[in-house]
Amino acid sequence: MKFIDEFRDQTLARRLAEAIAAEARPERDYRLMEFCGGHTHAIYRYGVQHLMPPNVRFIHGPGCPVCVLPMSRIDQAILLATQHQVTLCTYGDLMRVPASGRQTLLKAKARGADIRMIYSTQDALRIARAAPERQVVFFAIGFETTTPPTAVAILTARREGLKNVSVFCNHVLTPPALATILATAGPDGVRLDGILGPSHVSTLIGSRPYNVVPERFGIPVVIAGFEPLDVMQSTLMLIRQLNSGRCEVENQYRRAVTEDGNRKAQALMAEVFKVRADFEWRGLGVLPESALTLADAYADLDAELRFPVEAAPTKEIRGCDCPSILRGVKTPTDCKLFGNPCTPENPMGSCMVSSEGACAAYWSYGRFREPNASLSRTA
Amino acid sequence: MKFIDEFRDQTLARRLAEAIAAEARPERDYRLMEFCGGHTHAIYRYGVQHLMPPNVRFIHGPGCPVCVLPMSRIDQAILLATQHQVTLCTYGDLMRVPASGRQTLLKAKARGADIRMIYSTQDALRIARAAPERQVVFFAIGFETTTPPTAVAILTARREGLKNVSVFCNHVLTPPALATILATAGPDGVRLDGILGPSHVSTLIGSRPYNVVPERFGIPVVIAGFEPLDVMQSTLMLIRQLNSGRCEVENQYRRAVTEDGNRKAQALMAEVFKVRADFEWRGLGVLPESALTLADAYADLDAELRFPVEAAPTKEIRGCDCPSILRGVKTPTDCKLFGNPCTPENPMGSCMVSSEGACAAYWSYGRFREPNASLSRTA
Amino acid sequence: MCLAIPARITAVHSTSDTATVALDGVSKEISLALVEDAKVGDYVLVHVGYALNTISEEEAARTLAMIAEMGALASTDDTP
Amino acid sequence: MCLAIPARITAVHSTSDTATVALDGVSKEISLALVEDAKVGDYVLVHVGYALNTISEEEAARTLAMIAEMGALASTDDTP
Amino acid sequence: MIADRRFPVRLDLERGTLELSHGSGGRAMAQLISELFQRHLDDELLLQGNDQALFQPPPGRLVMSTDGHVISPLFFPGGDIGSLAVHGTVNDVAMAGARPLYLAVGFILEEGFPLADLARIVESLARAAKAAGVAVVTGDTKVVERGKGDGVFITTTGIGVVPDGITISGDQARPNDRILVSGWIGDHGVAILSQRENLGFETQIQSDSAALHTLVASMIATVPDLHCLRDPTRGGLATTLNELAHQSGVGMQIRETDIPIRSEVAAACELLGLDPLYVANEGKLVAICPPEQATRLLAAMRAHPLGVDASIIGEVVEDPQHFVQMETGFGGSRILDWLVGEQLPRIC
Amino acid sequence: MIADRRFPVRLDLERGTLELSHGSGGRAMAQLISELFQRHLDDELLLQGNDQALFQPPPGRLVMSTDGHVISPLFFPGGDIGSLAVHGTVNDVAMAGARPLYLAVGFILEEGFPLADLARIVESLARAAKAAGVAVVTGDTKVVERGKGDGVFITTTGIGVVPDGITISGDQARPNDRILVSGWIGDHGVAILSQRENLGFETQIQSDSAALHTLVASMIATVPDLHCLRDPTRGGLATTLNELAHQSGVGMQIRETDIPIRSEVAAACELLGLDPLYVANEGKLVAICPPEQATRLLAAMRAHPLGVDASIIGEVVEDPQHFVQMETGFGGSRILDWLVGEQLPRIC
Ligand code: SF4
Ligand code: SF4
Ligand SMILES: [Mg+2]
Ligand SMILES: [Mg+2]
Ligand SMILES: [Mg+2]
Ligand SMILES: [Mg+2]
Ligand SMILES: [Mg+2]
Ligand SMILES: [Mg+2]
Ligand SMILES: [Mg+2]
Ligand SMILES: [Mg+2]
Ligand SMILES: [Mg+2]
Ligand SMILES: [Mg+2]
Repeated sequence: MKFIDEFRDQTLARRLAEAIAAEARPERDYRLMEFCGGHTHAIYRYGVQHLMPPNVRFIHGPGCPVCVLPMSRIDQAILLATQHQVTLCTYGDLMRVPASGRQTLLKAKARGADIRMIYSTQDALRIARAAPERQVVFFAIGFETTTPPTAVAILTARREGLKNVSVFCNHVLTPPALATILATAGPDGVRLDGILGPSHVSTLIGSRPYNVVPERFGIPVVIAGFEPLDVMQSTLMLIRQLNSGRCEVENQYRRAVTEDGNRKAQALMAEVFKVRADFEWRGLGVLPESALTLADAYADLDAELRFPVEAAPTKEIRGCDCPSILRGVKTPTDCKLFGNPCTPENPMGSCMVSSEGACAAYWSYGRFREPNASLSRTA
Repeated sequence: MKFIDEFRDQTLARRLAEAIAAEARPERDYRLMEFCGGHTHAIYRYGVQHLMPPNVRFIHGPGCPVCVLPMSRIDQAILLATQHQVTLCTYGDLMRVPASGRQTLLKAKARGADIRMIYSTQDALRIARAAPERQVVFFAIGFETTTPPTAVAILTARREGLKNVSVFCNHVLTPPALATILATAGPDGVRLDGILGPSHVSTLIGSRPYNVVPERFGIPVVIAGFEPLDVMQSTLMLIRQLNSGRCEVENQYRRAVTEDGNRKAQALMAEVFKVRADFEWRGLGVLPESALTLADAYADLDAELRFPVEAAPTKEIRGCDCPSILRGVKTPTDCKLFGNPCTPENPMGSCMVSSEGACAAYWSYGRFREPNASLSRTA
Repeated sequence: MCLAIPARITAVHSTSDTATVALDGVSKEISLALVEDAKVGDYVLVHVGYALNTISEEEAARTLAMIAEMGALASTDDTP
Repeated sequence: MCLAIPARITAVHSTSDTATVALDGVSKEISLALVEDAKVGDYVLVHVGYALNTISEEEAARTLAMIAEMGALASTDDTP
Repeated sequence: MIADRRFPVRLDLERGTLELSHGSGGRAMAQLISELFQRHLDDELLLQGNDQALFQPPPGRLVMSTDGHVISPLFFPGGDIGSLAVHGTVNDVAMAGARPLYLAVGFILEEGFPLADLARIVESLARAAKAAGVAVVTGDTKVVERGKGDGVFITTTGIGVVPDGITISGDQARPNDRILVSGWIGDHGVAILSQRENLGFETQIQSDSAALHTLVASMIATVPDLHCLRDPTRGGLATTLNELAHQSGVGMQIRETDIPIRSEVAAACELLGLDPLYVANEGKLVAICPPEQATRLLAAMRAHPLGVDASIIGEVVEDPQHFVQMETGFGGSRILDWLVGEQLPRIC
Repeated sequence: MIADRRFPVRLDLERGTLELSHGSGGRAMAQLISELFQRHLDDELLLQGNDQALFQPPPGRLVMSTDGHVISPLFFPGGDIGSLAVHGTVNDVAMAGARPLYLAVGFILEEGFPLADLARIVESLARAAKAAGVAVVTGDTKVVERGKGDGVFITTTGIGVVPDGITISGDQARPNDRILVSGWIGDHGVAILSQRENLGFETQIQSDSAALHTLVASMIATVPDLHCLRDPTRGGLATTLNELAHQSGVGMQIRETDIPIRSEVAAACELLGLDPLYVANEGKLVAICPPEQATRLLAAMRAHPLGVDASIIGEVVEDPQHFVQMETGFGGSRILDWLVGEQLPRIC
């Protein structure tokens, strides 16, 4: 697989590991946040962390749209499907996310709600065209990477005059989240020395929006690809910046990211969406101007307006450390629920649901390094 | 079972058989038409014909609403269910009746049409109440016995304001059919000496409507119950009338039939239905004033108006002798298709479908008396 | 198609104009919309979930007696 | 959630603004609505059925060369 | 019960429902098997956790039989699909004169089905198997999407061993043989129908669902020369007699008045326009034996709790047409044909 | 073929569809069995028409296994539900080292399903059984209402005989044993997924569905001391290894680079975000043997057409936690856990 296999090469990996070991200064540590769950997943799946010297530490960030979605939004989606009897379409990632009362979209489906897993917004349109008498709602979620496909679907629905399509919009913006984490760094927050930036997001928005990070917070950023060599090279690039006292946005993922990003996609997003005044991020709280909703000209396609539901305010699971983990303050094993009862089969928090969540990645790939690795406390 | 078991008594049957044998005059024969399929069924199922002397012969009449329904009406019902995507409810008797192109309601259901077998018009109403968004059509069929329950359903739908209920009406009237048969008796028709009258019809309309038969055609009638002793007693009553030269309507089924019938039910029918100008009877042709449709005040509940369909004119199966059998001119074994290919599994004509049809009754209960009883010609 | 069975009314539910009828240990709800004054203990003729008519016990007995009588005539000279 | 895979365009269907892409013997229809001037032979980054961007072969080669170079520095004094 | 470290959180057997993951082969399935199935099905071979069971059968000829069970409703008076799935196959094994030994059980379950109901069914299946002395040695579980199944389907396959000298088969009926039934006919089908809401009738009738192999054992102990045995399930007594007549190339002559039918069954059938001779049974058998053995066989049957109402209902006759004829209670005579169409959908 | 006088009109195998009556036990069912099933399934025992099959098994220990098959789509590149239903059970029998002998087949069919498709499936099943040398000796057919099934479900149950001296079971893995797979991993699951329209991808990959008992026979002929065999079906290789580790109370250490995975399979999995180690196989096996036998076993496997791509993928290790660990191609190390949730719904 071109552009994939080359970036998983074992020999290059060993050499990069040696370079990192050689260049990382023993007298200090390097606390590097991988913002993105894709990086977290790659780090655990390929065992990247075991190739690092002990003073180079990866801190998991909030870069998983599933993990940061508040429970109340899933509640709302379930109510939408059951009370309004619509066909609710969504990506597979959301199907097992816990809602209130141990509900999930999957369980709602098993009990009879018409919930479909789709692979593309085009599928939702196909479903809507095939059953004009049914209302089809697309439960949209994702960062800037996943937002433009939703925009295309909305524009297509408008152009074709599909009256039975609407969107339950949960698209969020990465820069505000990053800014919040950095702003709360400090005594009760997390100390970060560098950021591995979300490169698929930058494919769309470019690298420029991250300039604010070195400028305002004095922390270097490397826009990093998702293959393991990408992660390792980016790590070394951050170490070199730190060692040399530089502080800037560098782009490791030059093969797909430019400073400007994809202007066509940006224009489509600007046409269809507007920024919400504020939006709740799980773990980070309510962040201003951190999410999108449909622009006024497309408000008739907004499922929240078309099918109003009232979801009771939800409480997060007691004892779940997701909020702290998403801000990089804690690691999965700090959580008392990790492994018992919280496992991917019975996730208590969203970090255990998405395979990109820090808890799930650690559980699935990394827990054998723990002293009592099964972590079951029932025996 | 009170009022049932007593009328199936073997000892009384033997004695009645002896009385009939004693009283039937050897010099003549007695050609008695049981108008009703219920009688045909009883005669074969209990073996009544084998208790008769050879000169007392039962001629099967057209008294089976399934048997006399033209194929085009089934075609229409299938189109109704498939083209208009309605829920079509009907009695089980109709499910296997052949339509054009080897179709049946059962096959249409197997291919996905929403066709439900019900046991009462109340079931159709229940289905309609439970799914107000679906149109529910009751495929109504039957003689005067079965018509009043349809009337009650129509009145209930009107009273409850059920907007999703309508009726595809195929109710027919027995006296016109009987008159047609008797009017065509003669050289190319059938000679009849007496009539076993349909007693469950008379439960509703009384015995009086049959007075026309002795008066106009000079043929005696006995309104006969459906248990085998009822049939035998009625036979003896006819023989006695014929022997004594009387010619009148007698009522053997006095336990449930009066001269006047059920006036309440008659009033409901009069309220809801009106007589059609004419209607096709399978085997008998188009008979004037022989069927009912919804009265003008209830025309909005008429499925033929609400869901117009155009069924192509149908041809009856070539070689099927149903028309002659229904008029008493032929018996099942006269038909070249009887037994091969026509069997209850593969009925070619409607007389093989209903268990009250002459062909089906003979096939299912009586064919072992035939010289080559399996009647299969494939071996 | 005109299958109708005699069954005994065991309960009348006047609000819904229905009744429970029994036939040898089997009970069933039917509509009384077509009959008047049906009461517990009456036998009615049940067809597609409706009572068509009540059944007269006296007439039934009379019919059976007549059958017996008609048969008796023949069987007097019959020694089975 | 942001899983995106590089695949090669093997056919462009301009009327529907879609393309067929191939990845080692697997082919798939995707939308080109988000990219401009993508043509057969180009590699695009595929995400939820859409091409997000084209991939620069030169930049990829450059990155790999740089990785090799960065590693080479360390491994000069390394005899495995 | 020792907690399995693989499953820190127990299945919610009260309010939980089946999900596709319970059939996906992964940890959720392992947990379903461990916490629900193996709680009731505890045969040593099954607990080994292999995909197959290994055993040394006793010497002798074996019989094998399989039946899918797709009944609706799943719970009915006198049983449920769990016990039925045991009886349905145990009886087919027993109808060769065999002693049932091993059972394999395959579940096809519908997404969304309540775990509590599944547990009741599995418990009932286990109880019925224990009562019948058969070991559930291997099994399989699939979960299909909602709308692609009907709650629970169970396919059971049984193996039994046939005593030496016994040869019972549907082709052994000979003219003049006697035909017996082991008891009341039609109970199961009417009990199931009484649960169908749209039929709207009620009775006290219970399904006769039962394992017949001990009855068979005492029958062959008394009359080793038994010719045919068959359980008149789908299609009822009438169809079973036709099958045997066809298979043996004979005719049959039976007497309606000798067929045991409860008055409630007869009444329910009158109301619905059905014939009890076509209604399914799940705990009855038809036996055909040489004429001189018939009274001994009848006595042996009546001495067994499942055969107290047994009756000799007719004879095998020569008939190139293989008709089953019946002398009616009314004194006439008629054919008893194969079931036409489907009288009772989905009852076993 | 002599026309059966019971059925004057032949089934319409071109345009006909299943009706409930075909499962009702009556004449319509007898005709379906006679004209469709028995046309292809012509084992003498089955043709006898009894509800069970009677046979004298060869001496030795027997194994029994059952599997329900609920695959969608029913026809796929490299097979269909008919052949799959044979392979799925033959393989479970073979995984005890047994020679498969007898098969029982239970169909649960949906009203409205085309008879022509059913005939293709039955024909394929019969062909696969003949090729595998197993006799279909008994069967059962049920028809459920439209919307209560999914076309065709097939539950097969197999019996086989185990050669003396062979004891293969999932609990026999011992530290230092070697772990082998018989060939390319993930083909079946990817072939099935490629047929799902909503996934919208295409490949040339065929299902590997195959009967593995002859491969097993040559393996045990070479290495009678084989410890474990299992076919990595639902849950894939990863889950099967975890099952065996759990059952034997050991850990495992495998090498990603030694696992044979086709580039198309890897590519399809990348596109869908799946891991090929969790994707189902239907013609592959995992074997565990003592370390000194591993190369002989590998050679024996590679000498068989179904094992030419066999590979030694790792070792059994001591581990109280029963982890399956994998050295990644990248040089790192990670757990290979049980399948979580359902990766591939309804594929076997
Ligand atoms: S282990 Fe579970 S409960 Fe703990 S932080 Fe992670 S997701 Fe939340
Ligand atoms: S046997 Fe069949 S074809 Fe002949 S008259 Fe009767 S129904 Fe018609
Ligand atoms: Mg069986
Ligand atoms: Mg059975
Ligand atoms: Mg049987
Ligand atoms: Mg299995
Ligand atoms: Mg269902
Ligand atoms: Mg198995
Ligand atoms: Mg298998
Ligand atoms: Mg297996
Ligand atoms: Mg069977
Ligand atoms: Mg379906």
